[in-house]
Amino acid sequence: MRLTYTPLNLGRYLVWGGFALLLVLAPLIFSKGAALSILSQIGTVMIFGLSYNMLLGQGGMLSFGHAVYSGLGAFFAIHAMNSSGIGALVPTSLIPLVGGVAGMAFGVLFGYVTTKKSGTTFAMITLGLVELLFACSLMFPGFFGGEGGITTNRVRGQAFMGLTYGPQVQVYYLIAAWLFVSTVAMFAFTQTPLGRMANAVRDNPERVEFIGYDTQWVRYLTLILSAFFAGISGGLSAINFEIVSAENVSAIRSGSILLFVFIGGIGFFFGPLLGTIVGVFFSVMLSDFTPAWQLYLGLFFILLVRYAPAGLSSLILLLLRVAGARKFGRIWKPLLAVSACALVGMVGLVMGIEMLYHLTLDAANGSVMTRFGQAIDTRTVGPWLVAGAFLLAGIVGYRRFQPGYDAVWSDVNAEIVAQQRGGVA
Amino acid sequence: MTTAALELKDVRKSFGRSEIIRGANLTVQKGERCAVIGPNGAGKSTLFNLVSGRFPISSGDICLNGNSISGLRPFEINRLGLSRSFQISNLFDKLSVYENLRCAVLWSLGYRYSFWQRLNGLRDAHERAEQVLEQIGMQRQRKVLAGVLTYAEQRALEIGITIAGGADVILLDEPTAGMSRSESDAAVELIRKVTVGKSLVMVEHDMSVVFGLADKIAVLVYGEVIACDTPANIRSNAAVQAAYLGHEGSEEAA
Amino acid sequence: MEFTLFTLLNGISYGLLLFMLSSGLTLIFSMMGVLNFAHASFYMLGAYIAYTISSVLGFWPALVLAPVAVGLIGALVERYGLRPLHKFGHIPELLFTFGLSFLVVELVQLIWGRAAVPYPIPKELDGPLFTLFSTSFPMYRGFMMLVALSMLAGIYLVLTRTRVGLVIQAALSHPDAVEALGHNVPRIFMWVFGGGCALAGLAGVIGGNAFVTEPGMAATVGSIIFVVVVVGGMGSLAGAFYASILIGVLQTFAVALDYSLMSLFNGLGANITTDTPGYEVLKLTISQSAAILPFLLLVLILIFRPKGLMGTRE
Amino acid sequence: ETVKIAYIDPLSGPFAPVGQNQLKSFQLIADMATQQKWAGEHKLEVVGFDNKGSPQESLTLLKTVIDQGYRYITQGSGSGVGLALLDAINKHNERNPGKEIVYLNYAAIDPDMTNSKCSFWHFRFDANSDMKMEALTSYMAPNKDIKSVYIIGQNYAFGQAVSRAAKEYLKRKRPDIKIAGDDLHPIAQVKDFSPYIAKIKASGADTVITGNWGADLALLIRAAKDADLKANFYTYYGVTTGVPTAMGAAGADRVKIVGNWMVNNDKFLGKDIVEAFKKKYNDDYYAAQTHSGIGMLAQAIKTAKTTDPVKVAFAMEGAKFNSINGEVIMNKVDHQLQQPLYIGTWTKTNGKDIKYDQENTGYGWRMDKKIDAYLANQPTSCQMKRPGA
Amino acid sequence: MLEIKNLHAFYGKGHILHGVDLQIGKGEIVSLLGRNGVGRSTLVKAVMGQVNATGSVLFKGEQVLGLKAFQIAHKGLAYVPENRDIFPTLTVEQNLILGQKKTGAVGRWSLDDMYKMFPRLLERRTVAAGFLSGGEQQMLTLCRSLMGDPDLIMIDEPTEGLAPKIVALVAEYLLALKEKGISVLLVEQKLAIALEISQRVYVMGHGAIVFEGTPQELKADAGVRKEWLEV
Ligand SMILES: Nc1ncnc2c1ncn2[C@@H]1O[C@H](COP(=O)(O)OP(=O)(O)OP(=O)(O)O)[C@@H](O)[C@H]1O
Ligand SMILES: Nc1ncnc2c1ncn2[C@@H]1O[C@H](COP(=O)(O)OP(=O)(O)OP(=O)(O)O)[C@@H](O)[C@H]1O
Ligand SMILES: CC(C)C[C@H](N)C(=O)O
Ligand SMILES: [Mg+2]
Ligand SMILES: [Mg+2]
Repeated sequence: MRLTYTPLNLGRYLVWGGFALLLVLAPLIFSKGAALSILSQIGTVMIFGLSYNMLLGQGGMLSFGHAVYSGLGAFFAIHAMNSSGIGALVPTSLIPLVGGVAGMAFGVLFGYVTTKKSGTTFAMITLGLVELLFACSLMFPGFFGGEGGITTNRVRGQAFMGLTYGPQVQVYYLIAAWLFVSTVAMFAFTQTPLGRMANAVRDNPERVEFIGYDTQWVRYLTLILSAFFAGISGGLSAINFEIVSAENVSAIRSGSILLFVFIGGIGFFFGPLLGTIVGVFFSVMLSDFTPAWQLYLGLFFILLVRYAPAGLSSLILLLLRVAGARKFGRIWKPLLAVSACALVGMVGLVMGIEMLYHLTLDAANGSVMTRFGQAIDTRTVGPWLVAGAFLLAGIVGYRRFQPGYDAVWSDVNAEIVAQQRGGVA
Repeated sequence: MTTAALELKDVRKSFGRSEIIRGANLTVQKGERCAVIGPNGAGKSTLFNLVSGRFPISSGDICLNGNSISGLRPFEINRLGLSRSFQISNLFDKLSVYENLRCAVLWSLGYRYSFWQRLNGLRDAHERAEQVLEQIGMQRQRKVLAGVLTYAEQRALEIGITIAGGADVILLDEPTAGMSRSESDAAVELIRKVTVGKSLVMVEHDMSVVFGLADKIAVLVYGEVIACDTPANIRSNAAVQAAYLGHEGSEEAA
Repeated sequence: MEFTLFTLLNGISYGLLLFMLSSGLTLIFSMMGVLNFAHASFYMLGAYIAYTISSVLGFWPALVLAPVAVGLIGALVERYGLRPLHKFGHIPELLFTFGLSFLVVELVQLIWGRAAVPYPIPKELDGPLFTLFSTSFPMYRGFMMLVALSMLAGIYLVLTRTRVGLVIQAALSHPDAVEALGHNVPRIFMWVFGGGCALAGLAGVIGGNAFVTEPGMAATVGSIIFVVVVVGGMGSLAGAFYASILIGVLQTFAVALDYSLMSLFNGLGANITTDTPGYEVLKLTISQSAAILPFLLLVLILIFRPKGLMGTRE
Repeated sequence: ETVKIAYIDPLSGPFAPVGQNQLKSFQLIADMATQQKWAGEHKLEVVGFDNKGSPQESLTLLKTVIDQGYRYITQGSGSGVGLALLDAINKHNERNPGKEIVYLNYAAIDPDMTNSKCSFWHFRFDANSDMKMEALTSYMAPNKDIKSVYIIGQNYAFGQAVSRAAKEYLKRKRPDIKIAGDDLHPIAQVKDFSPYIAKIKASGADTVITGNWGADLALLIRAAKDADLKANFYTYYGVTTGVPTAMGAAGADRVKIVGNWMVNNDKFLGKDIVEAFKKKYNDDYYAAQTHSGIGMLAQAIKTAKTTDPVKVAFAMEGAKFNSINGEVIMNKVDHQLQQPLYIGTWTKTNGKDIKYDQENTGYGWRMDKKIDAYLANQPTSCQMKRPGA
Repeated sequence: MLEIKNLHAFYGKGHILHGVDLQIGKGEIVSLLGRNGVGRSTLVKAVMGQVNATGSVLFKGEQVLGLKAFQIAHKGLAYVPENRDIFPTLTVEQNLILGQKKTGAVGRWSLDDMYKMFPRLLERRTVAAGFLSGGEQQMLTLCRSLMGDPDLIMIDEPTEGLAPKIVALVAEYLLALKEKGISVLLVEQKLAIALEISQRVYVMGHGAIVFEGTPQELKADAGVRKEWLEV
């Protein structure tokens, strides 16, 4: 977060307007088959990701148990939907609020304990908490629905302005609306005194105590607010999937949001949005094409941590910065060469992995596999040689071009930094 | 006599079995600049840590403007109007210089844990941050992240954060350590400027700074204040000579 | 009596396996500050590699070779994965291992398939060690305990006879300074990490056939070993030992006890029925709540004694 | 036209072997159906989707397969998943008239699914848990050696149903039998059953009834073997992949099973399929429901002369089919298939009545008793709503 | 003993040293003076292999440029960094033990010698070094390097943050080192002590040596002092 004093400006309205427009138009642009379900899912996960980044990116709190809040929010939301009591008075459109309030209430409860600590201890408590809750969820089937979870029917009560929430598209727009509101709210949070102090606590909790702030309170309040938004996302997922089960409060859920947010880049407000798209792409879309998607996700994540620890957003921003300084002309050629080599290597790797998967998991149905309309016999040497050649070519090429690219890249960046420093210093 | 700004009464502190502060007594009047000197390991930084609430005291009492502050947490003490700097710079590395300062003024301006106000809409916070920025002469580095500042700049920002909240008792721990003569002269000027009308307690090894700035010098040796007097008297105090100053002459030649 | 004794033995042997697993994790954490999320994955690798080796060469060579192989893999991971990340701090390191754990599961499935592999207990160790009353205690469990204890002794010797620990701790704060004193820090890091992984691998060799060798085995023990390490006190080997035994025995006994608050209150004369408020909680038996006990312990410890049973730092 | 059937079951995780085996069974039968033109010119294809055993994941997959144009789905491994799918399919069909989905349930046998929760869109090809318990307890009742029974099961819909039925039916048929214990453990999570075995041992039970399947049964039996527990096991799923290996010789004559088919039946009906399966996959075919499921679907498509799920569903109601278990009938009232049930014992193969072994152990199931469909039948409380009605 | 020729050093793209030449003989104390930021610390770090550098650094006639820091240390070079770099979680004694290159290696110095030199350290022996006062930490780093039994020790601003009396003490000990035949490269700000104990001084300005001579010569050369040392 490098937000500095900038008066209200047109640019900001443009960004938000564009975002809103994109949300409205998305279903029209992506109208094929499963697009709507995927978009809906991305929307809920985005809220969850942003709320997680409030903790990690803004407040420096590495949590392994954020699903506790979204999950409990989801459970309360679904019970509200199923109840004939007060819950029945809440229209479906406002059910996410029930989730939010529930998430927040548990934020108040659990946060009081967890935020007493920070750093690794905090991380471990949250891990313990989420495992605890997960184990509990099987012990109290009355509330958590046991192994099978709790199901609901989102079409309930009278239709309000023709909205029954039966058709997926209505659900999508509900999610989009909540996504927009939540994003604005969470962005606004980064621009408040508490939001800024959360940054300060992240950077140097010790010093914060000497400028009048109680670090624990800063963390606690941040967590409560973050839990609120997590709860909203939980409520939305309850509406979207019409089922909530123990998985909603699992360490796996918590871990995957950490993964997504990190992929997007924790240092940037919009990072989680990007990370979610990539994450859902892997887990929902890629999984339709290949059983190896988790391997690819793992590889991708590891490479990212290794080569761009600040996430995808940082990569993009760096490129934009170079382009902004009108130096793109100098890097595009080596960049292209390196990317091309990486691509070639990747083709070989993917081919190898796919064949290996086929050979080990699907061999009973014959050794021939079809990918992209090509029938490949995995028991013959040919395809393996091709894959190997691609991989080798990629690696050799990469080693050949990478140093040159590296040199240009660091040159250019050093110049930009120098320019900027020169500008301010 | 009015109440003292800061008063230490027989303060003691032990870590484990070793007693580091052994009954320190010190009074700093309002508007006074007091330097604490003493050999390495005498407990000067520890004393600061006790006063600012970083460590609890083992016994004795510390009063700020006549009210006891022993047992309070650092942020509570800060809210009562005492602020301190650190011997090793302690900044918000990933925030810009301007944001560092703005953070430091928020509480004193009453914004507390507000998450319903827009930071950029807070005129007074902005103005106060700008003012401090100007005082420490870092307007041009306003957007630079604190973590990448040069050493001297970090020291200046350290002082800036300390004074930004407008506390009227200020504790500075070796504010000029590691600075060159010219930088340290500038720092002295800065300190003089920003502490007008306030009470200042500082730890310093650089005698020219000490003698240039302090109205009063306290000498801490082995956890006890063995002398507390005007600079002139301290200079001629034999016990101080023996315990601390040593070859005073050679130091000044440097 | 018979029941208590065997449950205790089961608990202790399970606890010792936990210790084998967590000792490596503790070692790596205490020395390098890296919370290795992939630790359980190395345990799994140990089991699978041992399965492969033992199907060719037999169990005994596997007992030695598999941990060595896992150790080497660990060292490579440190050298090419973690080392370049070191400069970015602990979070990227942690995330790297986190990602690695995903990757290993997939690789294991890729190589060995998605179902459990038949990794049998060696003939020599199959069968009862002794039979008391009418229950027999499997020889293999005894062997497991023996290995764990000898491992404990081994680690203790290495740590007390060398300065490795000191060098690494020092390098955590100022790696340059340690190097300037003449210590080859990166290499030590590599071997410590490799060593920790080898310990996990050894646990895998032993645990893989005592239980099941399947792609989910890492996830099963993954969080429990964190509980052990935290409850014992981060970085304390002795703590990890006590915590392992404690948790092993606790869980084993809990499964066996069918008491609930309801039975307690009813025993005291109360009359609890389905309408009593809190019935869901009251009717829970200890056995049903066995799964939450370790985590409950973890949370309580972190709240009331954050440095753990034997730890020195928070 | 190719009728595509989405198979939503665990293909990874502890239950993967079971899921994989049944997927292969389906695919073999579907190939047979296509080649032998069971559905006329229509081809049949079964495609596997991995739900990792989770109801939630299954619903996501359901959305995916609907989006991909599937109109038939099949599922079986786990009543938890089954119930969730049933509910979701009901909702989907209600909201999307003209795009209905039919659910061919081949093994989720929680009785609720054909009773209080019965649905027009759901057809079950296995016998439900109560029917199996009826058969099992009828078989146990005359055995006076049974004095004390321990019930252990997985803590989810089906495990609970077994536990409830066992207590109820035993009480009715043999009130003298003592229920020594009744345990539910988390499904797919326990790797070390020795504490449970210690408990069973301590209870003094001579007989164990369990609905456990796959890894949960294999591990349970292995732990029993290690601790030398001498009780007899009455299982539902001793056939499932992994269990035969775990039993080996130690389980001989001690492990019993109740099922809707076994290859060593009086006429070895279905042995061709078993042999073909073994040849192709080197694995054992045991899920006969895959045969009746695909067979009845194909037959209904043929009689309805369309692949439209609504019409096919109507055609399947009350239909008769000549399966490897003799003639079976799809009950119209609750969509529960009526078929004979079998009780068997784990025994060394002898080449005569025990011809086929499992997992190359040299042991197989000896048929002890065949129970006719009407004997195991249970009353239903189903009040089915049919489209258009 | 140490011979530096045409040394260039870089931080990334930043060219800091522009061809430095410098020699130190056996048993000699040489001071390196200069204003803040001229590159004195960089020079020492470059010799120690912690900064990218080109040129030539011969130690006892062997090229050490390009070696890793730990390899250089094994050749008998020691470096006391300016920011102290004590190991905060280890005790004072453990810090000292780490100075030894091999377990239990005996050199010219033992633990006891160190404690004799700075009795304050003996008092704080079992305290975690992070708790030491600034000055105590300075003493500790010096001793820690000595434990490695070096032949040449490079000390970066040892007197920073030290009380005047301790400064004098340090000076005394540097002289004692020299007596034992150990060469010292002293990087200093404080002219007084540097001029008092060293045989030769170098003055550095803008990444290059601008003056070389004896302390007397430097004292006499007001021009150099004015241009390169004073403000
Ligand atoms: N937390 C602690 N535990 C144990 N001992 C401590 C702790 N903090 C400080 N000390 C000891 O207290 C003594 C005084 O330390 P302090 O930092 O106050 O000295 P100082 O006067 O500031 O010295 P310097 O001028 O060198 O900075 C030192 O001997 C130090 O080792
Ligand atoms: N890590 C670094 N990256 C980039 N530039 C650096 C780095 N460290 C030092 N510099 C630059 O190198 C130059 C020389 O620094 P060096 O630390 O060698 O100076 P010095 O003479 O030791 O001064 P000081 O009195 O501050 O210790 C300075 O301009 C400084 O800004
Ligand atoms: C595949 C089967 C073992 C599933 C089990 N009958 C159930 O209903 O859950
Ligand atoms: Mg100090
Ligand atoms: Mg320097």
